[in-house]
Amino acid sequence: MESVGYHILGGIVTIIVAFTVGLTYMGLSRKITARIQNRKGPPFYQNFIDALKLASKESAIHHGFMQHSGPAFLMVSAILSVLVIPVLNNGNWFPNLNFHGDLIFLIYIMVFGSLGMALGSGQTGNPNSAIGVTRGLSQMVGFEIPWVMALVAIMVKYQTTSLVDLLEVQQTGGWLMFSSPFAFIAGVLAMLGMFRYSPFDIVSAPTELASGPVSENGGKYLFTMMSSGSIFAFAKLVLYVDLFLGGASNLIELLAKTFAIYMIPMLYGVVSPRYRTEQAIQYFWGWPLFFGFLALVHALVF
Amino acid sequence: METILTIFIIFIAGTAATYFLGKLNGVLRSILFLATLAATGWLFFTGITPESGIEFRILGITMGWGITPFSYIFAIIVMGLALLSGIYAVKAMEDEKNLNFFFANFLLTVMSMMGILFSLDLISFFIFWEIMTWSSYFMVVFTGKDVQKVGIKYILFSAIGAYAMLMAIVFIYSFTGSVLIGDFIDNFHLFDTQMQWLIPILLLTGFGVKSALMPLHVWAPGAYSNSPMSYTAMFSGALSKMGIYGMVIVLILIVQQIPNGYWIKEVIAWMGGITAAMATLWAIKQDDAKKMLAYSSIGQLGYIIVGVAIGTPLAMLAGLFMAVMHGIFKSTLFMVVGAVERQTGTSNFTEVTGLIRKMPWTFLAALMSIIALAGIPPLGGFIGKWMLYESLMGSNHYLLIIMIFFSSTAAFLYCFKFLFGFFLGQEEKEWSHVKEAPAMMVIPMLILAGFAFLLGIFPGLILKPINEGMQFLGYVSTTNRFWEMSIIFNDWGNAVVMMPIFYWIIGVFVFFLVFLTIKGYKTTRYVSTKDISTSGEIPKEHENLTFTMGFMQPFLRAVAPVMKRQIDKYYTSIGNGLEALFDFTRRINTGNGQTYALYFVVFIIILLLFKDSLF
Amino acid sequence: MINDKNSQKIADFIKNWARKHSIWVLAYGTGCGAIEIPPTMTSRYDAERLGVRGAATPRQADVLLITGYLTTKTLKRVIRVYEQMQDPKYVIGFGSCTINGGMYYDSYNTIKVLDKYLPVDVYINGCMPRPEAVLAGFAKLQQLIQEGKATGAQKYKENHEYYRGNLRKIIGNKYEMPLYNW
Amino acid sequence: MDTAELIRLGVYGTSILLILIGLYAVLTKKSLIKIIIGLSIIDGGIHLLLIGIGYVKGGTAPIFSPGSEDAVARMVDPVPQALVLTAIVIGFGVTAVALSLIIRLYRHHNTLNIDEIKNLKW
Amino acid sequence: MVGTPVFLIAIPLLAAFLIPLIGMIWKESVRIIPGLVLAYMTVLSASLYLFILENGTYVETIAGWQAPWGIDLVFSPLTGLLATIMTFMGFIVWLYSYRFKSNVEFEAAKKYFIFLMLLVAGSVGIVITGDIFNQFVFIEIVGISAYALTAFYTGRNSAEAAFKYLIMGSLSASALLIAIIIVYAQLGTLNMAEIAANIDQMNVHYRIIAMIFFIIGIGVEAEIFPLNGWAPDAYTEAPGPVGGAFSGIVVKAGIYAMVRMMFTLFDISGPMKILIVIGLVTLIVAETSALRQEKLKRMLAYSSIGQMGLVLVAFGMGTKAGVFAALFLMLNHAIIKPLLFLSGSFLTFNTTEKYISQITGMAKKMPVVSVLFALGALAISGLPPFSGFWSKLSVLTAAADENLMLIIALVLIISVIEIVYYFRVINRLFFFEYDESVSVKPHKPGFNGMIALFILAGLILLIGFYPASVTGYLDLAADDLLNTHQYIDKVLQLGQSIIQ
Repeated sequence: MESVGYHILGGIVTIIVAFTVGLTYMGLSRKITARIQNRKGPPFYQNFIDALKLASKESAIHHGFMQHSGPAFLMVSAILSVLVIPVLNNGNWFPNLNFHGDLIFLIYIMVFGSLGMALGSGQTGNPNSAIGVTRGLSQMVGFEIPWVMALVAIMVKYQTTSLVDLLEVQQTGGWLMFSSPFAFIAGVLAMLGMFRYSPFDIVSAPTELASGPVSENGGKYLFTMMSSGSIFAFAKLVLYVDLFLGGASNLIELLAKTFAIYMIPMLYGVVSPRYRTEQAIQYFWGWPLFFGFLALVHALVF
Repeated sequence: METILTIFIIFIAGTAATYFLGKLNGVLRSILFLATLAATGWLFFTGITPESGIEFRILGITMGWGITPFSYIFAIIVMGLALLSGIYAVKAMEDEKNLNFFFANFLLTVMSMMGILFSLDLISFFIFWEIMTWSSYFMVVFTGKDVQKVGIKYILFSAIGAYAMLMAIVFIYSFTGSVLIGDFIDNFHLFDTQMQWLIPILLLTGFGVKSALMPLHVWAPGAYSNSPMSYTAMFSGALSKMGIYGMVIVLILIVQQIPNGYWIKEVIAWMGGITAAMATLWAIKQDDAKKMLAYSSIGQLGYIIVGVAIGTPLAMLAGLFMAVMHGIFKSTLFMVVGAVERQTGTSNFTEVTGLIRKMPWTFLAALMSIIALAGIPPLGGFIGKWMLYESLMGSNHYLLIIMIFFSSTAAFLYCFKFLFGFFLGQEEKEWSHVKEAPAMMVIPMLILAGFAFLLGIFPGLILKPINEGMQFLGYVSTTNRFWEMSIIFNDWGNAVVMMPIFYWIIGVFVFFLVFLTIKGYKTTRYVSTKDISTSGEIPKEHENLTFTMGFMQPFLRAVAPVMKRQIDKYYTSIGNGLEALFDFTRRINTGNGQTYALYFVVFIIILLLFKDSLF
Repeated sequence: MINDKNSQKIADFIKNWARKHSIWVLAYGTGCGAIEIPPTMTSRYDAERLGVRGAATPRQADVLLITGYLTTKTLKRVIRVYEQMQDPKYVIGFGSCTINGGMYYDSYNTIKVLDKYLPVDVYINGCMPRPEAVLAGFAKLQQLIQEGKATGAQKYKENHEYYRGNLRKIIGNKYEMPLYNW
Repeated sequence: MDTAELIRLGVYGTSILLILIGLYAVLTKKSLIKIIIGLSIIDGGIHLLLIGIGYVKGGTAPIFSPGSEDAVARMVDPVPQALVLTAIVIGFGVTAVALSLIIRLYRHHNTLNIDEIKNLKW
Repeated sequence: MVGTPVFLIAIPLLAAFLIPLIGMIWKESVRIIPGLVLAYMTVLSASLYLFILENGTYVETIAGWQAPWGIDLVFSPLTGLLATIMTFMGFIVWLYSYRFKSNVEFEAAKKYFIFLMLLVAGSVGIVITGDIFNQFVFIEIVGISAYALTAFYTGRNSAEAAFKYLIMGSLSASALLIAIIIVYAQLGTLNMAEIAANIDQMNVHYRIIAMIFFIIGIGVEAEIFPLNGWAPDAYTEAPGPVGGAFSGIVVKAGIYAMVRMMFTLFDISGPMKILIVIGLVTLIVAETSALRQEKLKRMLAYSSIGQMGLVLVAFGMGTKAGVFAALFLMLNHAIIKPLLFLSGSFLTFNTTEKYISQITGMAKKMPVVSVLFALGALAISGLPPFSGFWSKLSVLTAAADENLMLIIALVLIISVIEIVYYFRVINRLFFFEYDESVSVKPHKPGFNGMIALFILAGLILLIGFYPASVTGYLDLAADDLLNTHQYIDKVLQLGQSIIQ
């Protein structure tokens, strides 16, 4: 059970699942958005087609080694983060690479990819890329604060920094969503920024910034980014599920819960216009921060 | 025992030789300089063990020199950085004037830092402290830029700090009759309550200045950015650690003896947290790499202070580990700036861009150090941050975690700015002539960057001496299997094992992807940075497409209310007010002889009036 | 096995299928035709159901959509954008003006025949073409892609001197056109 | 109160008055010469005071000479006299220096007003 | 023994009388003879000092009159130490100004060296005399020669400075005389030991009034706060070496007189509030004024005043440690301040204005002198490892022993100010570019001047690195000052027996 081979195999399966689910969710989001806008919309597998097309592009250009390896950084980071998160809560499936304290590790490993991406975009020399990156980083500082407050509140409440421990707690004590409601609210509000859907999509605003950081990437670079983005999305969703919804004991439950979580930023985005960067930051330092404080107080008092 | 004296004698002789013989010949000077560093370094790493020590008496006061396992950690930083930045300096400074002064002063600083670490008594500690202060001062003003402003600010704050410390030392001496640090610590509980509070506060003020704690930090940005970069590498990397060194001793060995002394630690930890947050914001605002790194240093020292002020075993481990890491990566970054400045003539982000293809090795060093600085795995910075978070969690400092987290997240902003500003972005024609820095400058940087990487993979290498030092401070041993990754007990009693296999898997991934990318690199085509999508417009060579002005403007707009108030301005207004006051008081000497005669009479009258109280 | 002709065929088929169903359009709104793009993309006609969506930069785009007349002033920019696109790439000439100059047939500063400067794969006739026509044009392009006949880029690469020569006739020699990728 | 006391008081009073007069001159007069005069008046007052201390009514000179052995009891104290002589000499010297300085000052500044001679200040 | 203490006074007076005469024959003699005299005085006082260290205090009665009646010269560990320092500094100043004055014409040089000699002789006299009126006379001698030296340069504002000095000096002389009169009227004696022995018989009101007049009378020489208005002017306008002599010699004599008066004459033991208060006020006012000075020498003068304030504070503590610290401060100041004045006057040689801005970048032109100046500045601001640090440290420890926290804090704050203004000058000197439009023309320092500077610098380094080389002597001197009874005994009874 505990052999290295098993771990590696589990990891590969996790990656494939994450890729598939992530892309499917993205496609579904396009479909649902279209339906809301009274359109037929693309098929839910449209994103697979896009990915395939991008992968099959015959030429690609780069402006230097950093741009070339930026998507690879992103990929490494995405894969590592999805491997660190326990996908299922019973520990038998996808045990992957859990160790104590992984929440903090997770946060930083997620940033690693962004940094690589930022460096890659930086080297293109396209001003739009750099502007997008600064916007992204600024926005990140914005939503990380309530997010970390929510995490800290949970960690304080259960005196652990380990996701595995938190999952165990929820097995017996009910979902954290109910026992720490404020942390959940703060976390969800922070998640809106994390997914970079509207209204927080100024980072890669297509018409304003020419898609920002990725503006110089096409073909296989874009493919790598797209797939790592989907893996990331899955990782974040699973993280939320693990944190607040008690994890999932099997794949169906996992899909249901993750999709439920995924609906939140998506639906919020469909009906929202776009924030400017400082507005976004101020948004996150308003109510989400307040809820974060409430969560902290709640965790400390009760 | 003799080794200590030998080291100091070599230092002094080397300083004198570098200064006087250095006037004759540049090569001789460099050789003497490096030989001194090498000789002392060799003696230190081979001949000194934590048990060495000597005692002697001056003015009837018993003094002692020796090294403790705790100061050994810092001595490693100092000697290592001195050697590497020394090599760097020889090349980097070769076109400057007054080099014999520079190198002699460099040696003097290194000697004084070693002296501080070797001092077992407060008097020699203070003496070396002051030597360090003025020798580093001469380096701050060495370039002749902003001398009166930056230099005086530095010496003013240093003097305030040092004299606060001296005051404490004097009290200690008059109470215990001994200046030995050991005696002081042993007898501290005998002091009366007032003194028990006053002495640590005074000492912490002194150390706080050097470690740039928030209200006392205003000298740092100017001083760090003003001295030659080859020196700042050591200034920020090693010299600021002397403040940390003293702070640890005070906080752990002394403050713990005070009833309710817990509050001092809390306050210092919070000040550290605020320092980290505010300095990070200011670092984001800077357009000059030196200033930015200076603020970044202040912020990083804030983390370290948080660690050592919390003082739980894990926090202390985190603080000291971060101190070592900061010494490594911040020196590298300052060296990088120095190299860039040497090759391009400026260190301003808004001017230099796109050097990555011109100075790839420098970029590599910068990249590694930035990753370490940002605390991103797998480099060493992460280990320290991770331990810090764990320890803060374990010691119930939740708001501090958020503060630290905020600053370390915001740090990404300036980390990116640093890399982007110099190395990425458009490759302008203006910098097309730039070449890679000389090997003598690049190699020390790469060595240091390599250390940052090594300590990320094998933190046990440095955790072992840190652990021994902490045992000296009275902590229980936390690890002995240091060659494995590291076994770190967090405060909640869980043995945390970072599995080696875990890192192997990371390694495989990295290898895999890097291999893929390198393979793919050949099948894709390189195009120049002018070839970007610009709505079809064809940019000319001279057109500046680089985005560096107002780089983090949206973020700065969001945090503008916090940054509106500057401590610097308050100090300036206090200073101006005092100078105006002094200008007023000195008018007592009116210049009129008759007024003096009047004073004479008034003085008699005053003395007669107050004769009962004065005599 | 990879080099096997059959498997190559299968691979081509899959690739073309993907390309056909994922058309990212860089709409170069040079003329009045740009106004027809929004109705094409939005609810009523909803081109996205065919996999057609906008692309932000030439690097990401598959199709360059020249909407309407092209002035001599914008010509070299359009060509630059086209050259910045990644293979495989296609050009759609949109509206009569791209075919023969349309109502600007005697204008002194428009390009009359787009095909002389860019290898147009599909023309959409009309002044303006209605969204239905646009969709029909995309369907034609999809068909061409599936059949492997949309080889404009190949043509452009092979006859580069010809296209560049035509360009020079318009803009003169003093403009330096850097070589981009294809 | 006998005569000796009265004389003594008179001498003391006069000398103190002299000192105060001199101080007044030094403090209020603007002319350098007058200031020097004031200083000399102070000196004079002090010298008078000094002499007054050694005063003995009907005293003889403190000189041992044949036939006046009993004079030891009645002689005035010789020390103040010696002191006064010295002090007068010193005062003279100081005044001389002062006057020479005044000449220099007048050449340099063309005035003797002390309020205008303050190039050196603060 | 190469002579008796009388020679310390007699020889220079005699030489001062003879020099003009010999000068008529041999012009160079006006330069050389004072040097020889000062050298002799140095050797004499040093050998006497070493002699008394072994054999105890030496009291010389003049003209055979015994102690209470005649004038006596007391050569004790304290006075001997001070006399040695003073004569040595006198010699250094002569050494420095030997060639410095060679470009001045004969008459001027004659006056200069004669007055310099008298200055030293008078100061030594103040220190070694055992008679208060004699002290008054010496103070006047010092005063007159100081006025003359201050006014040495014609065409500058030196006359003004000298005149201010003179007003204050003669007023103070009057006060001193009044004090002497009061003491004499009460006790009928002028001998210090005799007064000290009988001070209890004095009416307490008269005692305090006498003390006030003494303080005021000596205060002008000791540069205490409201009476020191003359000092910056005189230091600025006098020739450079004279500034050095003032700060190295004259002030020390003034301080000594005040301290002897407080400790011995009025036999006060324990902390002296008056000295502490005066000292602190002097320290604060002077150092804050120094911060805002634009002229180099004026700044040095204020610094010197401030140091004297600190010395008084240390004396005012009244403890052994305090006195030791004060003496240490005096010693260091006597070495360092002349170094600063002498090197400073080399730096500003070609200007009469002596603005600090005028020495901008001079280190490029006169490196050695600049380095020596910087050494002095570092030392006087109390930065280790130079000598000033040890004295400051001893002041602080002495204060800490008495639990005078406020004083420690004030002294340290003032030290910060001191560091700031000295470093401003160092910055200007070393780290600014030489600017011909602002800076003065460099002057090639003379060989003899450099020797003088190097001797002083060597002493600074010696004391800095090996303070034990002087602390033993200071310890003895401090004991001597504090032990009033021993002084009285030696002078009154044992005085006779020691001679021969």
